[in-house]
This record gives sequence, C-alpha cells and structure tokens, in this order.
Amino acid sequence: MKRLWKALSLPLYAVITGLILGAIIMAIAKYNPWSAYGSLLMGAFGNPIAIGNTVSGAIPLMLTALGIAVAFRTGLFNIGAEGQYWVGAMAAVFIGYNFASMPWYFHIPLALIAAMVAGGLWGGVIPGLAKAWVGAHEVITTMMMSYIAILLAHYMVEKGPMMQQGFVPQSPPITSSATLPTILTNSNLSAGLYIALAAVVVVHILLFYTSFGYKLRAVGYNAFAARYSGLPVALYTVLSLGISGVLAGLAGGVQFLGVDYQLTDTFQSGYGYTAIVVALLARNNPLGIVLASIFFSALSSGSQMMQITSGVSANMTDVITGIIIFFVAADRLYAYILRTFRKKQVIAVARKEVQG
Amino acid sequence: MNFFLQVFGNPELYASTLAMATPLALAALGGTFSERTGVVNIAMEGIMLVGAFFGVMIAVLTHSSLLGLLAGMVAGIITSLALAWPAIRLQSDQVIIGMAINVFAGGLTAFLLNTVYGYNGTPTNTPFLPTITIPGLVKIPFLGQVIGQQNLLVYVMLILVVVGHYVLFHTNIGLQMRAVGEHPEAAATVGVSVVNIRYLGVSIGGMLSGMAGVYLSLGLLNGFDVNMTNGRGYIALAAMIFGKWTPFGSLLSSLLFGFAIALSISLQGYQVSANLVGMLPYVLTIVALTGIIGRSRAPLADGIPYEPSK
Amino acid sequence: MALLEIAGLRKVFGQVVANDHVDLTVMPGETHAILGENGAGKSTLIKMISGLYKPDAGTILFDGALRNFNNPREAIVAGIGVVHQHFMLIPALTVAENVVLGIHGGWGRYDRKTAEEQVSKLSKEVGLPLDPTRKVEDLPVGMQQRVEIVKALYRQAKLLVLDEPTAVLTPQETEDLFEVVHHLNQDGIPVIFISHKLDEVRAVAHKVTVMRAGKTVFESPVGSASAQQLAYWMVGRDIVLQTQRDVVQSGATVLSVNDLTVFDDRHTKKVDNVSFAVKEGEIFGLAGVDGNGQTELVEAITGLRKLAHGSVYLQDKDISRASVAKRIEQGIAYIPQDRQRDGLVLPFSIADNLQLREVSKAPFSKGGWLQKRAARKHAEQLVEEFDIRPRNVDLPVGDLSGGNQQKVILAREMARRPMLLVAVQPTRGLDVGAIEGIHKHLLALRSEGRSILLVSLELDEILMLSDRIGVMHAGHLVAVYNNGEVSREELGLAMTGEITAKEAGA
Amino acid sequence: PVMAKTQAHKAASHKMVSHANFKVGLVTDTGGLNDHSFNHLAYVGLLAAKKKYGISVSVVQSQQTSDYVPNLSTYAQSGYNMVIAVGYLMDSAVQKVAKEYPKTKFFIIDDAITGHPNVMSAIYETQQAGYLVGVMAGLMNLQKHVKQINGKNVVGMVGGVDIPPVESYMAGFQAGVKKVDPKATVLIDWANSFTDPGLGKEDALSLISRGADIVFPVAGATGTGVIEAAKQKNVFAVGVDANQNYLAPKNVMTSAMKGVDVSTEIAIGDALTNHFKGGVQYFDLKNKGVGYAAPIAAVPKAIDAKVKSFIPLIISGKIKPPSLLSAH
Ligand SMILES: Nc1ncnc2c1ncn2[C@@H]1O[C@H](COP(=O)(O)OP(=O)(O)OP(=O)(O)O)[C@@H](O)[C@H]1O
Ligand SMILES: Nc1ncnc2c1ncn2[C@@H]1O[C@H](COP(=O)(O)OP(=O)(O)OP(=O)(O)O)[C@@H](O)[C@H]1O
Ligand SMILES: [Mg+2]
Ligand SMILES: [Mg+2]
Repeated sequence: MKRLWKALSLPLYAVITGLILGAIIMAIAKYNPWSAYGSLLMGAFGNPIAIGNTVSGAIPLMLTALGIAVAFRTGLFNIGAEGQYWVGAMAAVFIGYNFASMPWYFHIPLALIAAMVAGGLWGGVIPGLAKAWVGAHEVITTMMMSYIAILLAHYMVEKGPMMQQGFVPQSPPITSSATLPTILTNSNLSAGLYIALAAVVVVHILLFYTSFGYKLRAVGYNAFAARYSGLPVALYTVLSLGISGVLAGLAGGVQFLGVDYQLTDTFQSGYGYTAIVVALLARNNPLGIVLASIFFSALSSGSQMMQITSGVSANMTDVITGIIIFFVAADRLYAYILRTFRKKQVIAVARKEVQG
Repeated sequence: MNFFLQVFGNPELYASTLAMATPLALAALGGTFSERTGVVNIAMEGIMLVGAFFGVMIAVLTHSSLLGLLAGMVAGIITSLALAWPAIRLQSDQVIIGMAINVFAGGLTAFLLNTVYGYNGTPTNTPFLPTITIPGLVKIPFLGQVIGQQNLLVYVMLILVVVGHYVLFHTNIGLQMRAVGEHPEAAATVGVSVVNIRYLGVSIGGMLSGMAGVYLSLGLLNGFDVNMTNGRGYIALAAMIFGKWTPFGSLLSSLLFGFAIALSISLQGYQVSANLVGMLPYVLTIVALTGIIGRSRAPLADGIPYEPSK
Repeated sequence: MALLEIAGLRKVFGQVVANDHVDLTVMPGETHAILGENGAGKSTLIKMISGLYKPDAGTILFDGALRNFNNPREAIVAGIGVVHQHFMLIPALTVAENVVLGIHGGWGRYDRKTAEEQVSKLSKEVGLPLDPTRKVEDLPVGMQQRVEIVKALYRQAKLLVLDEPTAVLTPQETEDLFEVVHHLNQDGIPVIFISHKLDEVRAVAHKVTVMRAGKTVFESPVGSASAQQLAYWMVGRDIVLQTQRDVVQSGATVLSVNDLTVFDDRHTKKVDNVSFAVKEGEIFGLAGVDGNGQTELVEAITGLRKLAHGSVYLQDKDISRASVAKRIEQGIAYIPQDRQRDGLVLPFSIADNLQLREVSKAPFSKGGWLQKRAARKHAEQLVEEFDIRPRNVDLPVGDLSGGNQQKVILAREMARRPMLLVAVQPTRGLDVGAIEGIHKHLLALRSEGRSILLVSLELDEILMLSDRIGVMHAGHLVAVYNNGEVSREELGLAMTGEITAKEAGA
Repeated sequence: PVMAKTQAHKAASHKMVSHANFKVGLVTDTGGLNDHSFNHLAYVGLLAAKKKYGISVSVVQSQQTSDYVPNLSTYAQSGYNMVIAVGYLMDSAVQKVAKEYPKTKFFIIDDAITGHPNVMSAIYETQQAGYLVGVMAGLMNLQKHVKQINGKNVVGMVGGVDIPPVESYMAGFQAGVKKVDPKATVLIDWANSFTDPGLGKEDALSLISRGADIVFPVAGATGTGVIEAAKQKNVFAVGVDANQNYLAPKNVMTSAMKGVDVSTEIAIGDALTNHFKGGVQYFDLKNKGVGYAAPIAAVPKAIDAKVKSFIPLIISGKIKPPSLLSAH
C-alpha cells in the first residue's frame, strides 16, 4: 500500500501542479479555469460513453507504449513507433477488406497477425539489423523508417493498390467479419481493450517471469556483461526492436479493426510520440503504462469537451500536458522545495533560540 | 544523360540544399553543444518553434528583423533553461523533459498565435531577414547561383559551424565542455564547474535552436505558422547523431538531408509517384548510415544526471 | 610544523557513519600510510580533504590555515593533489588535455602544443615519462596512474594523496612509484598513501594510521609496528597471512592452448603464437606486466575475442570457434578483470546476478520460465558461503562495495564447480580479510581437482597460489616455471623481457 | 441553393430577432483552424452567420481522426440544432452520427453524402475556378513585355497532397493554360504536405529555376511558402481557396476561390428558415460557389475580359474543365 502510494503520489503532485499552472495561464487569457477543468473532466469521464471513448483512446497508446518500453528496457530508443503503427494499420486493413468470406475467428486473428508481423519487420528488421551489424543508431533508423512508412501509406491510398475506387483517396472499409465488436454502445470502445490488456499482461510476464525477459533486461542494463554471459547481444537487439514494432503494429491493427475501419488520407496518429511519454512516465513498467495511457487519453478526449463548452482551444491542453510531463520528470522538485523550506525553518528556529 | 544534366546540372538543386540544410545545421550544432556537455537535448523541435514565434512577434512590434532574430535567440535560451535547470539541478530524466518542452512549445505557440493574431496568421508585412548578395562570388557562373545569394542566416550558419568547431576543440572552455560530457566527476575533481559548463552548453543549444526557428519564420519564410518546424527538430537530432556530435559532422549530415529533400523535389514530374520520390531522403539516410557512417558514440555521460558533491 | 592537521573529522551518509573522530597529522617530507579494510572510510576521508565532500564536523588545518573547501578547485588551489581510487581521467581526451584541464577557463585558445610540451617535460622530470598526445583510453592502467600523478604535480601540489595506488600496478611499476614517492619526499612534498597491503606500507611509509569502521584506531611510526599487529588493528582479529597449499596430484590436461595468435580491436597483434596447457587440479599462474597480452589471451579462451590463428581445446574438444554460451556450458568459468563493466549487471539484485551466466538452465529456468524461488535459495546459500555483505539478496549489486561485488562474481563462478576457472585479478582492491577468503576458495576448488588459470599482476598472489607459473611479455609466453623453482627476481626479469624462452615443466 | 440563398436573406431581413437559442457547432478536421484553407473558411462563414442571425456558435478542433465521432456526437447530444463537419475525411463519421441523431442537421464540406435526410453536403466544382485562373495564367505567360514574365512559356503548380479536392483545381488550371497556350509547359510538384511552408518555398524555387514564372499552389499552409518564393523571385503566383492577394500584393495576380465561407453561411441560413434539404449541393460558377478574385493591375483589362468570356461557356456546359490531371 505504501509502495503504491509512493508510486502514485509523484504523478499526482505533478498533475496538480500542472493543473494549477494551466489555470493561471487560462485565467490570464481570460478563460474560467473552473468551468474549463469541469468540462475536461466531464468530457473524459462524465458519462459511460465518454469513459468508453477515453478508454478506447488509451488502447493504441497502451500497446505502442508497451512496445517502446520493451525497447527502452533493452537500452534502445524506438522513436519510430508512429510508422510501425501505420504499417500495422495498413496490413490489418488490407487483410480486413479482403477475404470477406472468412469467418471472424480466422479473419480477425489473421489481420492482427499481419499487423504485428508488418510492424515487427518494419521496426525490427531494418533498424535492428542495422544496429546489430554496423551499429547504426536506432534513433535515426527508426525515425527514417517512420517517415517512409507514412509516405508509403499515402501512396497506398492515393494512387496505390489500396485505393478504393471513388471520389476520395481512402481504402475500402474492412468487412464485418474483420471488425472487432464494440463493447459499449455508442462509444468507440471495442473488444480491442481485451487485446490490449492481454498484451500488457503478456509483456509483463515476458519481461519479469521468463528467462528471455531477464536476458532482454540484462542486455539493456549492461551489454558488456550480457556478452560476457554468452548472450548474443545483436540478436537481442533485433528481437527487442522487433517486439517493439510488433506491439506498435498491433496497436495500428486493433485501432483499425475496432475504431477506424478504413484508411483515410491522414496519417498522423501522434500515438507513436505520445507513447514515448507514456512509457517514460510509467518508468517502462507495463502496469504503469495502463494508468498513464488512460491519463493521456483522458486529457485528449476531455480537451475536446473543454473546447466545446468553455471555448479553450485544444492547444491549451498541450500546454497543460507539457507542464504535467515536466513536473513528473522533475520529480525531485518537491523534495527540493521541501528541503529549502525546511532549511529556512531550521534557520528561523535557530535564530529564535539565539535571540531567546 | 539529358535527364541527369537537367536534375543535377541545375544550380537551384544545390542552392535549395543549402537553404533546407540551414535550420537543421543550426539546431544540430546547438544540440552538439548541449550533448557534448552531457545533457541530452531532444527539445530542439520545441525550442525552434518558440524561437520562430517570438522572432516574428518582436520583429512585428519593433519593425526590425534583427531585433526579431535577437528575440528568437533569447527565447531559445530561456526555453532551454527549462531543460537545463531540472536536468542539472534536479537530476531529472532529460529525455522526458525534452518531450515535455516539445509538447508545451507546440501548444503554447499555437495558442499565442491564435490569441495574439487570430486565425488569419501573422501580419504579412512582417520584416524579414535580408537575402545577401556576395558581390564577387555571385558572378561566378555555377557557384555564384548556389552560394552567391542566400539568406543572411545561411552565411551566419556556415560561420557558426566553423566557430563552433574552434570553440569545442581549440579553446579552454571547449576542452572543459568535452570533459564534462565524458566524465563529470573527473572534471569536477580538477575544479571544473560541471553545473556552469552544462548550463552554458544547453544555453548555446537553445540559442542556436532559437536561431534555427527564426530562420524558418523570418528568413526562409515571412511569418509564423502552427507547427511550422514540421519535425525539423527531430531531423536535426538525427543529423547531430549522424554527424557524430561534431560541428562539421552536423553540417555535413544536414547538407545530406537537405540535398536529399531538394533532390526529391527536383526529381518530380518524371512519372513517379511523388510519395515514392519523397522517400528518397530517408532511404538515402539509412543507406548512408548502414553503408558509410556506421557506429557513432555519444559522449559517455550524455543524458546521465550528475550529482554534485554532498 | 605539520602541513596537514585533521582533528575530529566526521561524515555521515544517511544511516552510515563513514568517518567519525578522524585525526591525522602529516609532516612535510614524510609519507603517511592509511590502512584499513574495505569500507573503513579511507576514501571518504580523502574526498573531504580534496573538497569533494563537506565534513559534518571537525577541522582541516592545511598549510597554516583552517580550510573549509567548498569544491575541489579550492583544494587544488590550496595545494592538495589527489589521485583517486577510481581514476578521475577522461578517457576520450589526450594525456595533455587531461593534465591541463581546468587550469585555464574561459574562451581563450587552448594551446595544444605548449600544453603537450610542458606535460612531456614535467613527466620526464619526475621520472614518469608519458606521451602527451595519446588518448587516455588507449593507455594501460599503470600509465593512466602516471597521468594522474603528473596531473597533481602539474598543479604544484604541496601534498600528494594516493588512494590505493598500487592496486593496479605491476611490481616493477610499484617500485617505480615508490621511487617517485621518495623523490617527492626529498623535495619536501609529503604523500598520503592509502593501501591494504602491509608490505607496501612498510616499504614506503614513515608513519601509518589504521582506520576501522570510520575511526582512526591506531597510529605509529612504521618501524615500530609488526605486520601482524597492523593486520590485527585493521580487521579486529588475527589474520593468517600465509595460505596453506596442499599438494594435489595433477592429472589429465584440461585446457590446451596451441599456437594462439590474437589481435586487439585496433588490429595490433597482442598474443603471438602462444602455447601452454593446464592440468586437472592445477593452478596455472600467468604473470606479466599489464598490457602484455594477458587480457586478449583470456578473452580468446573465454570466447569474447576471435582468434586469428591457432586453437583452444577444453579436454579433447576443440572450442576455438565455440560461442561464449557454448564455452560456459562446457564448463569454463570466468572472473573478468573489470567487474563492473563485464561481470555484473549493477541494477540487478544479488540474486539475479548470481544466475547471470546460467539463467536459461535448471534450476534457474524451466521451459523458459524463471524459477524465482530456486534462484533465491541458491543466492541465500552463496551469500552465506561467500560472506557477501549485506545478506539481503534483493539488494541491487550496484549498492555493494567493490569487495562485495567481487565476491558476488566469485560466488557465481565457483558455485558452478567449473572444469576450468579463468580468474583475472580476483582480489584487486580487496582488504586482507577478503583476500584471505578468496584464496581459500580458489584452493578449495583446486583440491576438488578443478583447474584454474590465474592471471594476476601481483607476484605474491601468483607465488602463493600457483602450481606452475607462466610469464607473458609482449604477446609471447616467455617462460614457464614450476612454483618453488623460481625466485621473485627471476620472475621480475622475465616479465620485463630480460629472460626469454626458458622452458620449465611441461 | 441560389433560391435558398435569397430565401434565407429574406428571412433574415424579415425578423431581425436574435436566434440565440439556435445553436451551431463546427467540427474541424485535424488540419485545425489555422489551415489557411477550408477549416478556416468554414469558421469565417460560421462567424458571419453568427453576426447576421445572432445564433450561438461553438467550434472544436479535432486532434485525431478518432475524435470525429465523439465531437459530432457531443454537439448532437447537447442539443445543437446544426453541426458542421469540415472535410471529406469526416464522411463516415458524419454518416454514423447522423443516423443516431436524426433530428440534428448536419452539413459537411467537400463531400457527397446521399440518403440521409438530415445531411447536406457541399461539393465545389473547383476545376472550374482552376480553369479560369489557368486561362489567365496562360494568357499572362505570353505577355513578354511584362517584367515578371520570362518568355520561357512555363508555369508551375505545387500540390499539397494528391487528393481529389486538390487535383481538381490543378486539372482545371492545367486545362485552362493549355486551352489558350497549347505550347506551354505546365510543371507539377507535390509537397506531400499541407503544413510545411518551408518545403513549399523550396518546391516553388525549384519550379522557378526550371523556368516557371507563374506558380499556383494548392497546398494549404505549404502554399504560403510558394507565394513567399514568388515574392522573393518576383514572379507571379495565383492564390487558392480565398483571395490570397494580401500575402504578396504585387505578385499574387489573382486567386481561384472556393466559397466555403459563403456556402457555410448559406447552409446555416437554410437551416434557420427550415429550407434545409438533405443531399448534395453543388457549388459552381453558376451559383457563384466558386470563382476567381479580381486580378491586380498588372493583368491587362483585355485578359480579364477574355477570362470572363469563358464563364458562360462553362456554365452552359460547352466547356467541361476536367477534374483529373492529364499526363503529358
Ligand atoms: N556516496 C556515499 N553514499 C553513502 N554512503 C557512502 C558513500 N560513500 C561512502 N559511503 C559509506 O562510507 C563507508 C566508507 O566508505 P569508503 O569508500 O570511505 O571506504 P574505504 O575505506 O575507502 O574502502 P575501500 O578500501 O573499499 O576503498 C562505506 O562503507 C559506506 O557505507
Ligand atoms: N550513491 C551511494 N549510495 C549509497 N551507498 C553508496 C553509494 N555509493 C557508494 N555507496 C556505498 O559505499 C561503500 C563503498 O563504495 P565504493 O564503491 O567506494 O567501494 P570501494 O571503495 O570500491 O570498495 P572496495 O575497496 O571493496 O572496492 C559501499 O558499501 C556502498 O554501498
Ligand atoms: Mg576507498
Ligand atoms: Mg576499494
């Protein structure tokens, strides 16, 4: 209980500080912070549908962040999850609108496996091998692969093989046999939630209860010692980036089978970047990722309601989000302030004693 | 053959390379200074945005693009202190702080744009940084068209790369910076102030990223737009790593990125999908990285918080 | 008048009282040794003298003034030069850059040429010649220490502090160092000399102070204290300074190295056509000055480095091309030289580190699943057996002192009852008590009929433990002796390349 | 629509009462209000309607595509009378939400939704506007004596992303140029981005270096960079969507216009007066839903007159500007 409180208290302080500072900025800009935050909360959790949408938005974040966390655990920075998400989405949608005659219990798994394989290959093979063989820095390779993925996605629906005949550049929608059922009527929340939660449990078990996970972590903490222990560090680099990509790809697959259904011509989910923050805030802990992704999703979904009812622009949520992330990372600030405060108190007491 | 001449014989290709490389090189050079002292800087994107915005705002207010430039650089320094302080004083995770700054800066500049100027954008009569013509140089046939006439900041960037190299490798302060980024405890035992050196490195980074932003808003363009950096801060990060944390390396890799983008522009209209041609810069980078450049080693203490003595 | 006078110094880290009532007086021109177990508080004391830590209580009187250093710079300016236990050098910079670093600040030009000339000149003057243009990361440790000393002298130190300076030196280098210390004393510069090694203290120091559990418990001129007495004060109990080695019949060949040639990362030939064999129940000691190919040889045997030519056999299996994992499986254990870099995953717990090399195998895993209970039980046993302190197996290894970290590695490698144990510098930086324990463990392993390849820079250790002794010089195995048939002097000559290719034994 | 317009006007002038309890919500796509394009224009139309009718308005900028459905639903659910969706990207979201909230009126821009009585969608025949400015560009390109014209007979276009609303403008422009100047070269560059003015500028500089002296950006914010390049190199540019002359008064010789603002205002007026009709509304030259801005003085009166002469031909169907680019 104490440990839980310790883990949670810091983000809580950070959130409170972020909200207070955000309120000050809003007040300066002549908005009413109370009503703004009220609507933010209502928009995120005000009714079952809002909760459903918030949780739904957390699903792709959760999966992508899990992937990023696995890479971080191996000492690798996968900054290209956004692209892996989109190749996963493309693969899932492609399978999803073909094979209409397949029963759902084959079709859905097939589409998701395709998404995972695509994401895994995209994130694992090129960046992983380049890192393992010639030491090419994964920050660059994953980022470049991400840009390529997004251009490829544009190509696919604009003039390429996945374009639906008709007025707008988009892919055909997936068939009903590939659709993940909605589990809360009138909301975006699909059965993808179960997949995401299962992935969290699987990754947690993988990392902390298997010898494979032990080795991944060993490689991440100390590659020299890993080599000394007979671990093929190069292979683990490829595998780690691969798993990272698999999860980001799965995020794309789940999102499109459960919420978006067809590729349209916007390829900026932002999940790949927000997920980095989610993973970092959760200290790469799978269970922490669940909470952190719900939190970020709530900020995002709540911000829409905040705009509608209070007129505060969504940019303001970015400002507040930035501040919150800042204060979570600057965790020692609170100790620092307390210390300075105590010192002053001690000095004050001492002075009194001297005088008295 | 004819096709090659048309594409590669066009001086605009190289002029454009230089123009596109300038913001990358400025930010990458700044990042180099920051990381050489041991503070990971992924906040270039956000700092560029802040610099770009305040550059325009002050230029409009003062009717002077040079004051705008100054303001952008100062804004860059101030923003970078939001990285430096927690990184140095509180031993915070520098990557998270960097991400926080990027999110914050994106939101703040968009918010300010709309609050100050409305949805119509910044005034169209914003003063901008002049394009400079180098008298003798511009007359030389091909070369002149490439570097004879460029924006002020393009030349400033080229000079700063040389100055940056000199500072880092041929001055006492540069020696201290490199030492602090490699082994802060060791530097501290010989009396180098790790804290001050890191503040200096990060501030130089902020100043140059701010300048990169001003180049976008007052040099290349003439006004501020939401998220106008379009990921250039991240590309600059890649250029810095690619350039092995050196000024000339940063310049060269920025030129490579710039060239690839310029090439993908001029290769269009040859019956290939623009999307596929657009992949060129990124494919080229991966090829170069795996084929030629290979391993690059970050300063040893890069990103590792330093706890001063107790 | 004393140059340095410390009285009642105290430093507390959280719960730990690292220094308490520490008194120390150092006179000009004398060498003052500080002896103490691992964790006695010696380094902490030094860090306070050098401005890295601030004392919680007590006074430091130096050069006639009361000092209250706020940072290392002030200590340097006052004239205190320190060579820290863990070197404070910047690997990526050159020797000259390391030496002059911090002397000049500001945007002025760093005059490379002048700096290099000055450093070269000074280093020759004090008898520690250095190439100022080399990068420190390319230098062997002995050389790095020279850089540290030259660095202190370049700053015109009035007092030189050496924290465990000989832990990384060869006997020759140690001799050279003593020479330098002598010269400094003659010039009036006192030296504080920290060590665990009684004989060294007796050889170089005029006075000795013993620390135990953060307190100074004993002070005397060196001449009037016996080794036994000093050891007693250090550890608080009697120590057997000589380890007993029983005779074991040696049998079949376990390791054979044939015509081995190995290159280092910079493609220079480091091991040149080396052949030898280690037999069952034998400790084969490999002596040599650091940097003469021992590291590369060991890496080739353990699988961390490709061999360019030749072969390595374990029993009758050719393992020349086998992976590290394969070699572990075949029964090679390895205590690496750099324990923190290669031997341990510092953020992992003691228990996790104790299964590092065999995590995929029973009892640590079954079908890919970690068996946490088994690992714990295993760890608790070893912690007890090898006296690893503290006894908490969930503690991250990074929180242990260097000596206890070394014990973790030793425990892990010994627990496997390996066919061959390759041990490089297994007692580096440890106190006498810990060394005694480790030596006992090595000998016990030998008694069980296992083989040990012992690489050490300490001749005493080699002489005390080995059945046969090989000497490496410049990549060649220049001599092999049966222990007992060779003198220290002879070994020393072989190590410096004076004696070549004298075959002794098989 | 023309009729609707007049009726709405009538209604408005009839009773000058405020319609404060008539609530209209605007949902932008992920481009946001700063897109210098249809999101912004729709907002302008919304504000105009607010001023004119005294209605209550609200706007929300979607951050992600998954925000579309919740945002549309939120307005519908909170009793908004009308919800405006900007951009074809919201097609399926609108269809879904419209079914759930049959009493709410929806208006979607740049899309063709049929079969929902409560959804009005607007299609703009932008190829017609493109054609007219193309004709003007083609004619100007032959004016060798004008300082900005280099006589190389080349014009260039910068497309944001290769999607139909962009392509139709460009196809019209291409056909218009060719109509009056068959020998002209029409260069095309794609920026692959609507949001990168820096890239747009380099795109345009590349076109200019290849001889283009009139550039036509159809690229959102990327296009502002194109105009910046024209200003710097002192060549002509043609604005898009709105009158963009203010960006470079000497160089933006005219603009192809798409009346997103006007049609938004009209649609609101229709809803207010119960003249709202489900189905597709076409906005074209005939109903002044598209057009071009008055050219600058550098464009000879004769040329403007010549351009004007094409308007009846297009309205009558004698000339049918293509909406797909042709390869040359
Ligand atoms: N930075 C620190 N934080 C907390 N405790 C410390 C720190 N440094 C030292 N200590 C404590 O002070 C004690 C003395 O440590 P110190 O490093 O001075 O020992 P030492 O005598 O130099 O040992 P060794 O011979 O192993 O070098 C340690 O046992 C430890 O408990
Ligand atoms: N940051 C720290 N926090 C807490 N304890 C510390 C810290 N740093 C060191 N210690 C403690 O200080 C003690 C000495 O650590 P140190 O690394 O100096 O050992 P060492 O001097 O290398 O020991 P050895 O002589 O055994 O090699 C250890 O017991 C360790 O637990
Ligand atoms: Mg010590
Ligand atoms: Mg020690």
